[in-house]
Amino acid sequence: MHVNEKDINEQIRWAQINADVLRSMENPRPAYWVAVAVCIAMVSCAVLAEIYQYNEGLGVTNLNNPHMWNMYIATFVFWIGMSHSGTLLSAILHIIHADWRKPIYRFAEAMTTFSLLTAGFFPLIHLGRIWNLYWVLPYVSDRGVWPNFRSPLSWDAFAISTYLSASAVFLYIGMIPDLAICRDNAKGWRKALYTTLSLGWRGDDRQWRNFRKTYMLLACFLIPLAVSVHSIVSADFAMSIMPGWHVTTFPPYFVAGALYSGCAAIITLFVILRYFFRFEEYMTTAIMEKTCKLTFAIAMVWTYLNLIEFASTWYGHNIYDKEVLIYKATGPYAWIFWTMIFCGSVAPFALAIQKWRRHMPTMFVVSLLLNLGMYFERWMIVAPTLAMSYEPHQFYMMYGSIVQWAIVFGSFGWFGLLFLIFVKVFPSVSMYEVKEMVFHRRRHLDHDTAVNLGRRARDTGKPATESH
Amino acid sequence: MSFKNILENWSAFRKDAEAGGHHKYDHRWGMAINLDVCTGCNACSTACYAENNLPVVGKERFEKGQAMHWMRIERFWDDADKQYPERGASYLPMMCQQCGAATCEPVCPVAATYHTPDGLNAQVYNRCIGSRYCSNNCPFRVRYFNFYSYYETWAEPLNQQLNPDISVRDKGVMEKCTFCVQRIRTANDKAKMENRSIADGEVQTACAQACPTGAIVFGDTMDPNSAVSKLWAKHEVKRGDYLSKKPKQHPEKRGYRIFEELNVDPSVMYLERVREEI
Amino acid sequence: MFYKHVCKLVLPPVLMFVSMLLMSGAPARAELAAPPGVTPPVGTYAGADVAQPIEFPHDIHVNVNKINCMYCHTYARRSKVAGIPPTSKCMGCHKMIATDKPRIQKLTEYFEKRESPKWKKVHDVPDFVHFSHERHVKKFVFDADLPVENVEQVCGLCHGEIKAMTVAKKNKPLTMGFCQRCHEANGGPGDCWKCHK
Amino acid sequence: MSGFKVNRRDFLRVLGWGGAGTALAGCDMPSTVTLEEGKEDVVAYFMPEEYVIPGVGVWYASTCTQCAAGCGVHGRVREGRALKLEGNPESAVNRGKTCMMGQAGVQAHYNPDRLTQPLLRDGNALKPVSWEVALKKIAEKTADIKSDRVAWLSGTVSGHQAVLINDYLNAYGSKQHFTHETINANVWQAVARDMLGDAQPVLRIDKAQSILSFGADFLGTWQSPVHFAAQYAKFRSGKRGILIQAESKMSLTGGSADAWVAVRPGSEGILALGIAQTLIKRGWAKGDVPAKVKDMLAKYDVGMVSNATGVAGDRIQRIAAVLSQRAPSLVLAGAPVEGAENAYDSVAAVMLLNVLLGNIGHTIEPSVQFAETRMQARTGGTRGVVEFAKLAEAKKLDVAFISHANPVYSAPGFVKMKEALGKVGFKVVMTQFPDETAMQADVVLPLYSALEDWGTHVAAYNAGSASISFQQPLMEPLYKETRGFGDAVLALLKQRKPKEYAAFNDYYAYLKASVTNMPAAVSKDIKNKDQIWNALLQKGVLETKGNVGKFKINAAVEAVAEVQGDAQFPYRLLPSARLGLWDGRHANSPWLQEAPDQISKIVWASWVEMHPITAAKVGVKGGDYVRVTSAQGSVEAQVYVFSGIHPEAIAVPLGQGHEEYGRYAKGLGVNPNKILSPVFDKKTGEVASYATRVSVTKLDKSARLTHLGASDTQQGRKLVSTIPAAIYRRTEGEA
Repeated sequence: MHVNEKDINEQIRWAQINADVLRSMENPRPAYWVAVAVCIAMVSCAVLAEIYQYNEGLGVTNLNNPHMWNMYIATFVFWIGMSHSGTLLSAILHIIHADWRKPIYRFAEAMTTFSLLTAGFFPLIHLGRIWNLYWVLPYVSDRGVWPNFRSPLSWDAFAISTYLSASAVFLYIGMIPDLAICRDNAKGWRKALYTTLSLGWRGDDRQWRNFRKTYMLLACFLIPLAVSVHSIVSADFAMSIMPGWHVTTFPPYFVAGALYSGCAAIITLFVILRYFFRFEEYMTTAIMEKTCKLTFAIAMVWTYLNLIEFASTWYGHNIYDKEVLIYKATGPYAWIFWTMIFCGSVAPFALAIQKWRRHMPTMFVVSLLLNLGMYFERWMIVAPTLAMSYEPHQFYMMYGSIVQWAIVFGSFGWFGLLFLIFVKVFPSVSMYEVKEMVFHRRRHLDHDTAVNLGRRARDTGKPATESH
Repeated sequence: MSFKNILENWSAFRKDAEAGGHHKYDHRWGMAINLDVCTGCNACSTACYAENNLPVVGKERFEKGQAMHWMRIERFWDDADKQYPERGASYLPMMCQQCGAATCEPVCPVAATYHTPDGLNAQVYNRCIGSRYCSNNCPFRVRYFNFYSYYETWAEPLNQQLNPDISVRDKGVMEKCTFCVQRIRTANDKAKMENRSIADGEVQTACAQACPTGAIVFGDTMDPNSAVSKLWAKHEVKRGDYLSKKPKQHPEKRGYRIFEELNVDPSVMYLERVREEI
Repeated sequence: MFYKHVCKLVLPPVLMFVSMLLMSGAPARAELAAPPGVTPPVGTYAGADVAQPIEFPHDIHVNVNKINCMYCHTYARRSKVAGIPPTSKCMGCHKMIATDKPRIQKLTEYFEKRESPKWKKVHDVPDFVHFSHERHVKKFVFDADLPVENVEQVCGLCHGEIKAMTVAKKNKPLTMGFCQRCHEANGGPGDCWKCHK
Repeated sequence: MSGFKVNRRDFLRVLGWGGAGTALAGCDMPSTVTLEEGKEDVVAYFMPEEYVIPGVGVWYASTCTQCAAGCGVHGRVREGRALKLEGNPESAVNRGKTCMMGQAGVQAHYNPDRLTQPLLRDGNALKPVSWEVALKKIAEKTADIKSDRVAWLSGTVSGHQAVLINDYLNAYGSKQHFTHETINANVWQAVARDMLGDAQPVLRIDKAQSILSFGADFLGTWQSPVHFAAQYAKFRSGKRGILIQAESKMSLTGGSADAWVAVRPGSEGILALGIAQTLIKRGWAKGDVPAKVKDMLAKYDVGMVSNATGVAGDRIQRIAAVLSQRAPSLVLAGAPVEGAENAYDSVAAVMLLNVLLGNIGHTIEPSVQFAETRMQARTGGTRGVVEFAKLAEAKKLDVAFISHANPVYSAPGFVKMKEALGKVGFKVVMTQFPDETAMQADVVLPLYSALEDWGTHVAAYNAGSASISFQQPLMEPLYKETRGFGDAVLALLKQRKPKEYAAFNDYYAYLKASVTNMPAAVSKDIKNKDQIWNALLQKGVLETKGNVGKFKINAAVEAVAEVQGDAQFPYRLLPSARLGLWDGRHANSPWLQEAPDQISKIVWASWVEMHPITAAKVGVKGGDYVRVTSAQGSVEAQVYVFSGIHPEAIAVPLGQGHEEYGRYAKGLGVNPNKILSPVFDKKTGEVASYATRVSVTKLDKSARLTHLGASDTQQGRKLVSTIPAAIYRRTEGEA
């Protein structure tokens, strides 16, 4: 079966777009409140666990002498990775003018910001003395002491905070025209909120010109930032001398893994939003197919980099590296390793099958599998090296305690909670960009229809010739 | 106290870092441990507990791998495949090796671990924020983390035994063998008060002092006349870069440093165990 | 408990910022003359009044009787701690001198019970700071050939003008920055492990 | 450190915490929060000695009492608190070194579970009372007691403490002083006395070129381990002697052996005789033995011995060859041999080897006779406690004093010490801790710790010199209502003989008078009483005049009976001793509990050590629980599978299984003494504690063994590298 369908219905009226998106922000249904309640419950678990851990000490997490890091750091890397999808969709694809990204980039970008907000917790939670956290920052101190600029952890502090602020600004800037639409259609507290946030957007030419420039500039700024952030996160491992960590290919491997897990998460949220908000018009099967293809490509890159890592370990003849690799594949953690290989390298072939990738429930399950694989990947990077490095006297294996689980579990609740709030407060589909996309697609239509449609659109108070 | 400070120190620091750390050492404390006479009796380890305010973690936490023995005696069996271990056990007293190019130092985000001018790998407890990266990057796994507030576990009056010369560590702080820095500092202060330099044998670590067989020799490896320097020289073990170092003239000499191939330049030389074939 | 933790998390940076502001603008107070060649540490502190078991008059002992600091705080040149004089040392003089004063009678009471008064510590640093009096006295007094009569100038670097007080009050911040600046200015060791271990 | 004054209490007083910035609070406090003034107390010394400076440690010489070896120690005292013990370089026993138990001496002192007040039995409970009440009660109960109805049971005591006990019993006309040590060398001493005419011959490990040790854990638990360890270091340097350890369970010393020979448990004596026979047959024997002995040896040919001991024939011959070639050699016998049912004959066989190899006079030297025999160490074994229990059981005792020992815990189970004590009219226990024995007492007198007390000690194994080791307080007593052992006994003596002891206000006065009046103490360096006392206070040891004895060799050795098997109880139980917990007396020290056993690396627990073959037979793996059953009872513990033990033996270490004894000891592990069978060595009457036969059954329970170290092998790393001795000789050795 060959399907050659359009990414979006070009006949859609612009008023319809506004109406559909604004509808999604209104009247939360009971299911929404249930979801919020679940998320809050999950966060509460984490908060309780953290209070307990704070009072008792980190020992309650089962961390021990070789295993100084465990799930917290794995989860941290996981969430950082998750954040890359938004940048990929909104910035990279924006620059290369892949306009099919337009209906789905907004929530992906929100995902970026929220997963960074989630990731940021983990270095804090895992610190022994969280109250001294600010020592990582280079502030002018009475004591004349500075952080250690050689440490990848202090790079992390810079990288993550920069990335978080940049992506938050990017998300916000990109939302301003839509916030103006919301402002024009809102009442009560929302009106006040959107009025403030839309910064007096009127949609005149000067505003649009400046907006374009700013947006493009931020996009250009964000791309190297995203790449560097995950490279720096990989430096947490690669800069060490531990076998299995000290790997040259870690930066691209981490970036690929990050894009991978991010894309998988986009598929998951794609399906959820499409179903709950009835966004079938915008989040079309065609776009899903494109997303799937992209994900598949990234999956193959990741698989390739994985193989490179194994191969270079193998022909590198570093006995310690080799031992760790064999330990990963055959030791007590082997089930995790093979699950990771299955989920990361085998499961994505489902994306290559057209029939499957057009089937939303299947894609939902597959995307969850992919992310499970990617979580395991992070964990497999952290734990086995610690379990088996140089000193055999300290070859312990360890699994995290319930405290670690609770906090990791809660992080998903936290992310979910932020996302749930977002979708009801902000438009999760970019209205103006969808209109743009539709406008571009109409070019090949006959002139009359286009003008006709355009005129109607103008009725909604939005100029049809906005930026061309 | 200013940006001037950071700029000035930064360039000096950067140069030092590129050239492999300090080059103006006052002393370089080191050890030689003769594994042939080490009987694995644990006297050193207990002496370390007594000297350095080490907490006793109890059975459950020991089982979890959270024990705090700065000096641990590792015990290996070399002929595990035979019916009986006919050549006895291999004992290895393992503590912080005070590496000259310590891998723990560059990774600490707040520089709580650094190299002192007397060649020690310092751990400043009150600067530590507990990121535990140093321990992850230690090939010897000799850094111990305060997973709990152990000072609460010294039941009165056991706490009266605590050595006032060093801090009692609270939860969230990394710690490790310091080569009994409080003794070094006290001896150093004493020498300075008398306007002289510290003499060989004037300062001993708790483990070296206790060791019933005298297997542990401690001293300044920069002083060519110290007992430890003589041992290092006798066994042709030199400090510094592993790769550029000339191979031993007599490769059969017993001295070696553990994980020397990682180029971490440990300050502890071990002498090989000897066994007679019967 | 919650309050304590909030204090731990929030207070340090705030306090630090505030103290930096304060310190940068603090006017230099009339101080004891520093010993020659020594750059005195910068900083002042308004210490609280401390109620001691006996209201010991430093002013009388120093100003009137011209007793050297190290006569009573005799351990300063031999130990990390300057030490409080033993009760027997007080009684060495006060068996005869001023026996009619209520403070001395209180002291005599202690002596007869063979007890030492429980003095309250005024100049305290955190337990992870290992300050050594003997090294400072050696550097600033003996190595600098400072006449021992002028030792109060050296003590005053960190303790201020104790001779102007009855019971001692903390009047220097004794923070790490305070120490650190003086170490930098006067060539003290910059090695963390000199003081923290 | 000169010019001590008599009254030390004033300056030993503990200062307030603030005295010198004691680090107690940890470093959690955010450093920017300025410390509040006036929160901590600073207390000055009341009247300090000139050399006592706050903030500076002062070292006092004293003696370690953690075991009977009598090592001299220096204790570091700051602000009136004893902080650390180090070896006293003046002491001939340990020459400045300490073992782990010595290091933990401070924890015996600061132990949170010490007794703080005398206890008096009131029905089932022990009620705290004052010393006056307790002593009055003792006076009442002992008022008109017959000489044979009073007894004293103690651990090893020496010096003036032994003199006082002796004097006290003399006051009744009683001779019933029983001594009890689970870890002892009594059979060795008995054999040495009979064969050499010297019960404590001086062993020169440092002079030996080869050592064959039959289970003698001289680096760990045998006689004077720290002393031997220093000698061992010399033995391993220079020409580098060869250590062969023949035993059925690897001891700490076995871990350092060049060759560890697994011997069928109980057949060590036969192996010794087999080697002796080889020596004679090959003409390697240097010493002479009576013809009768030679005839007896004839049947111990290599084949027979190999069969009986499980040691390969060529190995036996090789050992004989090494011992004769690398002279002088030294052959020792330790606990497993001394605890066999053929103990005396086996140890005699070992001594015969020394005679044959010509070691007597070379590596075994006559001891220096200590002039003050009353001060000599009263060491004990297990016979004393059995005899004591028999008397008690037969209701022949009205009053019993127990000190320096915890017989309810450490006596073999078949003795039924608890029940026996129940039949003694009145029991006085002097101890530091609420141990099992104290719980059975009628009066418990709480003692000073070793760091608070005065005393003199004479080492049981005197290390080639006749010296007195001195014990002096390092600090003010922690608890007001405790007293020194000497003070307590002196108080008792004053009840019996008020006139004779009226001159001595306290034990300190008694000690000073007694020591300074000792004629033997005056030597060429020491001319008068003041010098004696000052030497003791300053150096901690005092060399006395003593004569070197002479050996009278009597090599009449008898055949060693073969140990019999038992189908119902297929294994021999080895209640192995551990350097650290010792016989259980140090189980209340958290440091020693947390210090791993040197061989198994297990902490905080008891275990059942068995060979993989045995484990396969029983069907267990490491960590599984098993029940070890003897005819006397059973214990349950986790299995530690280890190939350094003979498959016919299983080992359960001593030290754990306390029912009382404070928070760190109570309820941990099991006590193998409780299932020992009533087997005795016929010639010495000692309990054959290594002769119990047991069966092992698997229990349906398993857990991880809490131990140190994840890997038993080095996994290809160069951690402990081993080279052949040939290379060592080429590069470092002296010819």
